Amino acid sequence: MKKLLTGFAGATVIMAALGVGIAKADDIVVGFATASSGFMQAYDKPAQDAAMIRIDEINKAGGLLGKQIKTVAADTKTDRAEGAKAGLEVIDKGASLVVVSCDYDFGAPAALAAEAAGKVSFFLCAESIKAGIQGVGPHSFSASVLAAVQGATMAEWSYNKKKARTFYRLLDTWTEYNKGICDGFDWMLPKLKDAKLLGQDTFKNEDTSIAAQITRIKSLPQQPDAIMLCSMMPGVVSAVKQIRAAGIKSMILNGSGVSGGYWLNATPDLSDFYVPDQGSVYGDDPNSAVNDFNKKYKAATGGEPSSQYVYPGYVMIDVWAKAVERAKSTDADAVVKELEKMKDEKTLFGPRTFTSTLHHQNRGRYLITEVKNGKPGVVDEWTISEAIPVEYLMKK
Amino acid sequence: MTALLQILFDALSLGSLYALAAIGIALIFGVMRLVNFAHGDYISFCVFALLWPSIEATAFVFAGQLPPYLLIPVILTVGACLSMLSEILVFRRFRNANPATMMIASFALGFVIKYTLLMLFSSRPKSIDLWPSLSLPVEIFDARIPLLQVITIVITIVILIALVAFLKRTRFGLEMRAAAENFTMARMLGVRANAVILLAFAISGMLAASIGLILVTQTGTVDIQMGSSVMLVAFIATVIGGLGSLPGAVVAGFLIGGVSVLMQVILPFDIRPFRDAFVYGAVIAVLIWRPNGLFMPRSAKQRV
Amino acid sequence: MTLLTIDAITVNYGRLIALRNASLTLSQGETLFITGPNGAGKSTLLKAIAGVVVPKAGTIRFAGLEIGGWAPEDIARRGFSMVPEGRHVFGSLTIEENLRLGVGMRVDKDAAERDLEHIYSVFPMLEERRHQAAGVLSGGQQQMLVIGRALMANPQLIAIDEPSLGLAPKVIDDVYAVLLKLRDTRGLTLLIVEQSSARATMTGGRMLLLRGGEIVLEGDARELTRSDALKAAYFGYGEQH
Amino acid sequence: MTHRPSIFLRSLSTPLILILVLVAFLALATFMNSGPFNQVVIDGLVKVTLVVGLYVFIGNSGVLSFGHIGFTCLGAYATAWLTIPPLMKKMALPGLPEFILEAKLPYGLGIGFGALFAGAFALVVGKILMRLSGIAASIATFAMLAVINTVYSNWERVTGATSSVVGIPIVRVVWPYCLAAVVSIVIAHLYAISRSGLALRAARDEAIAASASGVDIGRERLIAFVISAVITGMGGALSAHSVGVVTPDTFYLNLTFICLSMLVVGGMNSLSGAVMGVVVLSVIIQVLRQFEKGVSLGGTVVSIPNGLQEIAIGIVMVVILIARPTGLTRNQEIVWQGWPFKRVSAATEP
Repeated sequence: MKKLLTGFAGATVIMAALGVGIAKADDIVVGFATASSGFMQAYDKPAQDAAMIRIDEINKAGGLLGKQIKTVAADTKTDRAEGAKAGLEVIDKGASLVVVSCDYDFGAPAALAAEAAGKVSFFLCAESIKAGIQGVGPHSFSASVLAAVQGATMAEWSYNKKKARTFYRLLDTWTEYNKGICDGFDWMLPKLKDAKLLGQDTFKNEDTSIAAQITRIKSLPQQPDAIMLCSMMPGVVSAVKQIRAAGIKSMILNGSGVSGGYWLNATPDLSDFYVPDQGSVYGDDPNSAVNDFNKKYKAATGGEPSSQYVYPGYVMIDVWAKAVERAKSTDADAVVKELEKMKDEKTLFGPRTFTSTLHHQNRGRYLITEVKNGKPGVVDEWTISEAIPVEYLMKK
Repeated sequence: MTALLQILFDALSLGSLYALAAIGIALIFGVMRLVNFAHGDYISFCVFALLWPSIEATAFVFAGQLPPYLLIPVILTVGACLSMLSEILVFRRFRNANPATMMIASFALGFVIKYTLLMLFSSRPKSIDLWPSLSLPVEIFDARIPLLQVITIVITIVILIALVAFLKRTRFGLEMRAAAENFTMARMLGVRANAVILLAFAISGMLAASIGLILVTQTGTVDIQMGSSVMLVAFIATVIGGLGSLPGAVVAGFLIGGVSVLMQVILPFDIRPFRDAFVYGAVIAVLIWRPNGLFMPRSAKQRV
Repeated sequence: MTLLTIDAITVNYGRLIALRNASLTLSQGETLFITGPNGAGKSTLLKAIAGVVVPKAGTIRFAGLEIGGWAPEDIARRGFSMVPEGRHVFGSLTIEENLRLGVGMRVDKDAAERDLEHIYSVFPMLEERRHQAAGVLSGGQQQMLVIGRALMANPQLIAIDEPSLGLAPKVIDDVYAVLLKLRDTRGLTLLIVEQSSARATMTGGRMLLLRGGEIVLEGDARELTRSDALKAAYFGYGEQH
Repeated sequence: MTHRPSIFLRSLSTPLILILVLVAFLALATFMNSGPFNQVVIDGLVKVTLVVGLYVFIGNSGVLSFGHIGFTCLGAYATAWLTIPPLMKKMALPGLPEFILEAKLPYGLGIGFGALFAGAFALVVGKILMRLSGIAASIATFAMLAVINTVYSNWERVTGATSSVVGIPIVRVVWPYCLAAVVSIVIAHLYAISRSGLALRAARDEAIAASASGVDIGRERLIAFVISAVITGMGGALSAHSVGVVTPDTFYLNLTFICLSMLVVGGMNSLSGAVMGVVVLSVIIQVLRQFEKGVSLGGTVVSIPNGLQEIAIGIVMVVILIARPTGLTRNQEIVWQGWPFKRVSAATEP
């Protein structure tokens, strides 16, 4: 018992020593309450690296409001309770921007802590409408585009450019993100004349076999033109592999969750497979500045961006810094006000709009990547004809 | 008819996986009353053994490039070694501990394996195309069935036959069955306890490796979580089958596989996401109906 | 030649002392009966020799080796065969598999086959049902099986906990006939726990009385029963025959 | 029986000592006054509540339950239903009954109802499950957890399915958590010395003898099951208020194993074991985590790679279990017998 308490006291002394703020008064502090270990690490780290690149650029160009941007970090361990601690920790260290985990579920605890402290929080790449005002509060934003936009984009694009008329909807019920893709698809489909849903089914990401679901598709009297596959890593690879193995040839539409070519060696002959991307990681982006960024990213981290989810990190610092410049202050309310004035604000990876009711993108330009014989390449670009209404998204 | 055949194959191939995993667990439980929660992590470990450690998103396939006649023995050996190592380093020290302690120790071991993999490979699932020709469909009575499904079922049958032959026809098999039934008595007849347990771990590890190979061929994914869900179902199958009863584990594995495929087929769309609730509800019903499992070994009562 | 020497062993289960300071020696080819009331520590003594329980104090030497702390299988492999109380047949194994389990440590496979035939000849019932699961046997038949199985190991010393329990008198006679024959032909040493002294008187040999975990009396079986010492030592509980 | 009072006093000292340990942490947190550290202490106190809840059932009955985290889930969602502002609820969880939609209770009441809801559910389910014993009961409780998880992960309009439910008032002061942990320790102690608790432990150690002497094992188990569900449900509600977000996957296998590990490492048959398991493992985890961040020792910063903490804690647990298979407290209670602490067997004295 005695030993225990001594050990405990020792630990707290160490904690206290570290807990003391380390930032200088004339620095602007950006706090990363993200995962540097556990499941989310693989998603948070790349986006965080991209954010660091933008911070570096800003610092090299003379800083923000004449001050240098300093960063502090705390590990969420991909755990919600730890996430709240990490949020509190970076706030303690003086962060005026709290960057939280890529996923809404894992980022929310830290974002809520920031909200309570009156700080601006940014989700690295969360794509749920809750990542913002609706799920955290008026000081919270997301740097990415809503998942629903991805589903809607795929439906409208395939209808217009690929003459897809019959669809099948296959939803992996694992995450809100997956459901979001299908929500956008559901919203768009009735707007497309003559487009028909032949059927729908669900599976679980961890299902080792989706044979029963595939059998259901194959027993349809008519095979669909396109399958809207609302899923994500890792289950989606297995699903795609099994769909093609069963001889189903319909084109497969996806969310950005399958962006990046790193997993395609599982399905070397994959074709008729379409993915919405905010920017191309394949080196063929129509905007050469994106290709330049990819080189910069490689120089900084040693590897090419693995998927489009690297990019929102860069966008995040970009728009936030612009807002700070315009507000001439890091004060949360002033920055939020400036952010909300942004309408189709140009960024390297598509325009960004924030309003007083939505701190997320309910419409956005997407590159369309086609996988052909196992090789991905950008083939088109699409922006949905109208923004998805916030009310629709909230009802979901 | 073709649809029915398809469903039958779906159920059998899923059931095969569960059955193989369930035997792996039942075997260990039989000889040492250990519910080995690390079994799922053995599966993941074997799959990761195909790759070279790297935290890049793209998989660096290493052992996976070997020709099958080398790859299969290599991975089976990896599984057997990992399993035996865990017995030597950890479980051997718990011979007289109560089952709960052993269970938690196995969980802690699994935790260590999982996070070691996480450190070496990062958490991002990796992709690998192992034996792509197995993904092609074959025609059986007008039904187009993925070749892998057929192979999975065939392999399972082969493994089961081999295991039965081993248990029935060899000295070691005889000793293992005896040890599973009454460990102390077997020792008093000169059965070498540690050798038998080690062998059981080796077989269990090889079973985990074969599940890993089937999973990776089927899903094309290498993921830290991939063993866990199979392991959970297998664990339940082992209990429903009657703990320690190998035939029970096999039958229950197939039963659970069949029931989940059936549920996916017959449940209406709105209720389909609740599939697992029905499956687990059925598990509770079976347990209430037969608390000692469907096939309780004759001597189990006095020991559990 | 001394085969087994037990020197002042004490065994306890938690706070309960089951055997206190017990010593005995056993020569090759000898027969020793251990008797005593319920809970006297008879079974514990056998388990201690078999290595199933580890004595807290004292030493056990078997066949010239100090075996205290050895694993049961290693002791068995030195030539000690044990038939514990409560008929531990392997119910899911066939009768023949049960019998063959005892052969594991033998190198003389031909002799083992002959022993198998011999056991079948003594217990023809076992041969008739050799391929049936042992779990279906009746209590008495299981007793025959476990004794047969113990003999299959061709041990130097066989310890049997209550061989007569549940057997018909005719079968008991058969069992003893086999044991005594092996004693006389192969020099098998017998260590037999019987709650009553009747069989010991009939068979002859040495006898030892345990009570409350202690050895209270030791001597020739016939002489002890003839004198009143045994009854006196057993006291309170009285002789059952 | 002249020594009776002294036994009573000694047994009373167990909860008192444990409570003192917790209050010491409360005092330390108040003294430190640091946000992150507060959260660490809060997290620890929630775990104490959960593990003590587990102990009430597992420790007394000897049946390993994999299902109690299901009650945690029920408690967490129940308080979420009752405390989220009605406006947010109508948007996110429109399927709730009208009177719950309109409700806006203070968090204390939310936690109370959460605990009661879990208890009521346990009463219904326990009637069926408590007929089982041994490993069959363990698996059945696990199946119950899986059913709860599947339902909560998919019942879109009532639980928000897999999406996080937000708007739960966040409580960042430490004392309510400390109070809850203290209350759970007191309940656990009172149950352990009650007639039912004694009967159940007797049945755990000597099943046949106990049932021969007229103990209705099923009934006593049900009582323990319900009480422990109330405590774990309360723990779940607390955890909801500590983070402000609930999702079903928080309350599944990971948490189940973490809590079971803490209980077993501490010593599953004693209340002291339940509390000490949480305290010791949490402290070790925090120290390792500091090393992940880097600790300056004599001028040089010592740090271990991220992720090594989890590996290390796994190894630490195995080592503890090898050294003490019956847990850190050896399944005994810490009692006051003058200085220093002494232990008595949990089997003979609660």
